Amino acid sequence: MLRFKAAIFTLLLLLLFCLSAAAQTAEELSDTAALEEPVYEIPRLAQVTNFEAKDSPDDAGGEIELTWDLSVDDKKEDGLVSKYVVLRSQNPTSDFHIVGVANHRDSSYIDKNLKEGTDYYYKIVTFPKYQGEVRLTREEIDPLMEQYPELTELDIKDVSMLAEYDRDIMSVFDDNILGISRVAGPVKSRAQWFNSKDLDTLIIGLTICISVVIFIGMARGGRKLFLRRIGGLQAIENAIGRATEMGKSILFIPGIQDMDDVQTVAGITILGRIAKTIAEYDTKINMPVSRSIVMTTARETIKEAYLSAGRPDAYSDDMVHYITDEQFGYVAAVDGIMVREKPATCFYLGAFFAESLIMAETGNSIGAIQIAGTAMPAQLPFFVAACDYTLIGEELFAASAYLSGEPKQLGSLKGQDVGKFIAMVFIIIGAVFATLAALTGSEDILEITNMIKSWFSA
Amino acid sequence: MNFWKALLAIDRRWIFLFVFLALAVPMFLNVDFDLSISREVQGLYDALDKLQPNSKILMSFDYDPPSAPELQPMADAIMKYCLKKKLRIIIMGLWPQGPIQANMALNRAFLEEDINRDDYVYGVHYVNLGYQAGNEFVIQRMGSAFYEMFKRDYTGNRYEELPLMRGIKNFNDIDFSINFSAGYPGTVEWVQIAVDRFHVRLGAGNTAVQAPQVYPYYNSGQVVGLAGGMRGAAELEGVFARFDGGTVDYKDKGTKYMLSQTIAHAVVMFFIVVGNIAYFVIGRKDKLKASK
Amino acid sequence: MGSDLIGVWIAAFLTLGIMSFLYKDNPWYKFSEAIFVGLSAGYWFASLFWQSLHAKFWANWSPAVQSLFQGQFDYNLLYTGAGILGLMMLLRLIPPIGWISRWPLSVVVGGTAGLYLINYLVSNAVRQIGSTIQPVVTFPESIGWINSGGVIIGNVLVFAVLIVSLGFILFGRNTTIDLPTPTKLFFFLIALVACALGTFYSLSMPLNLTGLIIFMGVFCGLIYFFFSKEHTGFFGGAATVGTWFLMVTFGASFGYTVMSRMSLLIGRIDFLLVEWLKVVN
Amino acid sequence: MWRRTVPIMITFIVGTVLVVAEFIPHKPFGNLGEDFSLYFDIIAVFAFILGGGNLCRVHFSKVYRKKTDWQFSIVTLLGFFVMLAAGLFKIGNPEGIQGDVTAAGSLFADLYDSMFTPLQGTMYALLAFFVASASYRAFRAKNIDASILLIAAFVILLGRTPAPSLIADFFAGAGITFMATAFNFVPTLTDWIMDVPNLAGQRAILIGIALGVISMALRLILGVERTYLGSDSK
Repeated sequence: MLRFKAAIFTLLLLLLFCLSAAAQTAEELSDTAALEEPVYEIPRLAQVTNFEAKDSPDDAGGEIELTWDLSVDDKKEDGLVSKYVVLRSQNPTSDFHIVGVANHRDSSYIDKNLKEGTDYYYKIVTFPKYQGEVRLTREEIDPLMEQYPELTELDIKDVSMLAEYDRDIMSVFDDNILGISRVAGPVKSRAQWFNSKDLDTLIIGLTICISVVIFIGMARGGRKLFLRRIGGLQAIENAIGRATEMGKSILFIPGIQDMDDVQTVAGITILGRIAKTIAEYDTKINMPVSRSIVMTTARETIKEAYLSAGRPDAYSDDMVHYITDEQFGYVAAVDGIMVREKPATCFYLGAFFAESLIMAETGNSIGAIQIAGTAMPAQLPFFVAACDYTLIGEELFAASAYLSGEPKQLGSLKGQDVGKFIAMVFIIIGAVFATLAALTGSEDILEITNMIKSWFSA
Repeated sequence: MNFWKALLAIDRRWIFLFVFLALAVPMFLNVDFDLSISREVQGLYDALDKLQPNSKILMSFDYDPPSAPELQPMADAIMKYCLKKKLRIIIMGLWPQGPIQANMALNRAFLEEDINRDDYVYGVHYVNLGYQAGNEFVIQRMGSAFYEMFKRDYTGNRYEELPLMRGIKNFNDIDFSINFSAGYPGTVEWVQIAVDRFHVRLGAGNTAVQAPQVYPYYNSGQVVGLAGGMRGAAELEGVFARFDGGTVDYKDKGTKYMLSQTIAHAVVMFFIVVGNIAYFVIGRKDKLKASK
Repeated sequence: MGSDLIGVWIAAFLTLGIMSFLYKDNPWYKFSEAIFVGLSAGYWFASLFWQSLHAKFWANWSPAVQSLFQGQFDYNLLYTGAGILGLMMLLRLIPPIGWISRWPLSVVVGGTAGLYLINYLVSNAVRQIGSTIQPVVTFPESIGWINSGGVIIGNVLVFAVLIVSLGFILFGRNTTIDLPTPTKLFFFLIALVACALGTFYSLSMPLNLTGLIIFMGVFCGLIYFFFSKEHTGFFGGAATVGTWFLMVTFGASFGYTVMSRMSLLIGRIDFLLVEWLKVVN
Repeated sequence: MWRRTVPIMITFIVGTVLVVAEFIPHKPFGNLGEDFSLYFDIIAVFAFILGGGNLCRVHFSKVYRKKTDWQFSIVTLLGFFVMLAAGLFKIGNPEGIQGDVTAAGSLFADLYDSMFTPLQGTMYALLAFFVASASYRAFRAKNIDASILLIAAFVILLGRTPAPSLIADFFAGAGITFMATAFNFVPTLTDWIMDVPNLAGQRAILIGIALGVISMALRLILGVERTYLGSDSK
């Protein structure tokens, strides 16, 4: 019985093998049949509609913007359209060349690097996806590409599809084989004198700037302006006093960026104020820097401070010395200075990166009073954790105005507050409309919200 | 009481020592723990798993040695997997040191018994195009033609001499791309240009600092998979080992480093807790004293 | 192979030299520091020389000058200005006319001021305000990270923050709101009941209130930065709430970076143990 | 006048032009920002001669006067000149003086790899130690602010490790479901803190910074702030 079953099983297995072998042969046969059919039929796809070409607005010239509505075939899910090919010419009837491609489902293209003032004409070709195999070898394609450099805009697959139709490749574009749009043009590119997209920004910026200027003017005119005290700034004088009592030096670090960072500039202006106090107290200041221009500027600043404190003789260029531009090399040296000279007070005012904590922790270990200030949001937590006082962001920029005590400088801080007030007002109004829109689902309110948002979307 | 006071005023060098030990000792241990695999790492694996052999994969190495502890284990694991799966690999870098890191990953992969260097021909199975300056503009230009940005590869071969590159014009010819990123330029730029404009399928490996910026792109589907920080690296090694283990040893530095990092983390937290206990104990005693 | 080995030993020597600073300052560290400063200064100058002066200045300027001799004007001739400003900077070496170096300096400062004004206006001020314009209450499906359980607990958190903030604004140390205490208490109780109702409501039909917290944080944070009003009364209370938000921000960012900082050291320890000592494989 | 008024006028003109240029796409204003940073880079190279000169002067005088640690100044000078020569003359560059300054195989690249990279990496890595000691000291519940700092930091620290799920498993195993739920919630809480209060704080800081920068820039452009220009006379 068992033997009988085994025999049937074996027979069945053999049958299966035969069947599968037969099937495979049939497949191979059909493959050869496909090879014999030489010409690939390029599907003719619907052309794009509403094709328009116009000068790109708000640009520096040399650009033309093309827009169109998608080809009907591109809206289908079958993915027949692979891309849109852009053709350009300087006359409306002939001489069109490929200048670029846009992806399928894209309905715009910006043509760049054009001559200003020249008339251009454009056509858009709805380009099909090649379903066949790439038959051209690289050796065949390369000379083609050399003959028609514009073909490099297309993929290998595309070129071989075109070659399937005709070895004279560019004729495809004349023979109406593909879905080609009407000619758009003539159109010229021009440069604009005002970027209208920035109008919102301009208005907001002007409002803030004007309020700053007005308050500077008011303060200059003798109007008394109230400003609250900032803890970190009052600590500065005490810190200098402490260094004087202890007979130790003061270390000033203006960050590790160059003068092309406004935080460094802010640090230097604060230096100007505190150097005067230092000169009056007759304390030593040590300022290692990591940028040459900062060195030059800091020297000028300190010299001026000593001069106005009536102690020009006490000034020396050696107070400021260059170390290295390299971030961590500079930190290595500053750490060395700290543990060897043991300054009583350390100032870190400027732009800082990862080195902030290395310096602040070393400074802490030598028991120095540390006052930091930076507008690098990522480094603020470390200064807050390791220093005695930290000027947070905006306070860094306000510090020199505060310390100067000059009315016009203080006036600018008032102007700043107006900016904050405007920001808060718009945040409230915007939030109210946005919330109403979200809760009621009203299209009108949503439109108002989006309008307010668009003012702030530069 | 003296104990708590001493604890508060502990010499910070003790903390340094503990941190060092917490990081160094686990390196001697041969651990093998199974992490839970997050959705985003699974997504990365799934995307790679779906690729057919000989698919073309573009890897951009956008980091330098300081970030290597986090990103190199990811690169190693992915490189091993891709080579084993016989994917065609195209390497490039937007950071100058990137291509060097890529070669390190390649060499590491070739150490595996199952990945024999002789089976892979440079220029056919893998290519290192090298570094190109220009940040996001490089990606932009690659959108029209890779050739424009990489006239020569890392070792000086001309683009058209590389058989693998002959069939590749731009992103349309790439089946998948991965970006290892430590900052700018990195994943954000790849998403904004390669994904949004040229419809590339993108997976990413990021440092822990970078990852939060990329999560929104993962949630919106612009990035199909994401490994973040050392944990991401460990998970990646884990997921490869689970589904594709056996002949290739995926569990490597990511898993090992992960243990170091977790223990060091625990040390930091331990000190914070102890510091606060000490502070409260002493604070209470001081208050008692003051009231007397 | 031999030179590689020397390279690894040098690298290990310098690595340990820097690390020895953690124990205390010592000659080994001083040596490593000295070599680091010297090398890096040289490195930066050489790179700047080739990559800025040669590649950006000379390569553009000298052809422009040549074409000028052939009677053509080249836009790149404007680089002459940069060269002159650079040379002016060097006049500092001649003390009597050293003050001329202030001119390039004013170009630098003026340019920096102009550029930063615009950049910060656009990317920090305008854009951040724009993205804060959000509904303070939404239906939860519009927010990605949060899912039903998270919404409820999130809302409880929101109400807790609201109650604590309000309590502080009314009763806090810095606040001197001129209301009799019973009135304050009355307000507070009403708010408490409202929040309790809100919490209860959010259990049955979740509303996402995270927008409210963001709004409050930005608003109070900005109040904290106001210079022209003393931090007393309502203002003081709001400013204090603002500092709390800043503290959460600082704490969170600090905690967030600890992990990646550890990985930096892992890299160095890995170098010492694996590449140099080869005690770990 | 030449020393004080002209520089203030230059600052005013350059600053104003750069602000206005932002709104004009037309040549030559469109790229003015880029042009400025190019100009700056070139000025910075010239200025380096001052900085490098200062570095040499400081260390030469240290050696000459045999001040403390003068031996290390020799090391600095040696490092500086060797690296400078290697870079400027492209010593050992496989492609000669035409090659890229950082080309592999040159002395410059070798010094960079074997000395510069480990020094830089190690200095950076010291952060791991300092981050630990700083958090030990700073994260103490001294007052409300410090407590908030502590709680936020601690939750994030906890949420970034596999610890919460392990602890939750432990509690679940022990049958204390309440604690298990609480710890399972930590990662969500981590995300919430990062996405909500953290974001709000960041925004307030960023808006504040922007206004600070705008006002500071105006003070500089209008010549209200002129400390950086140094002394009036003499």
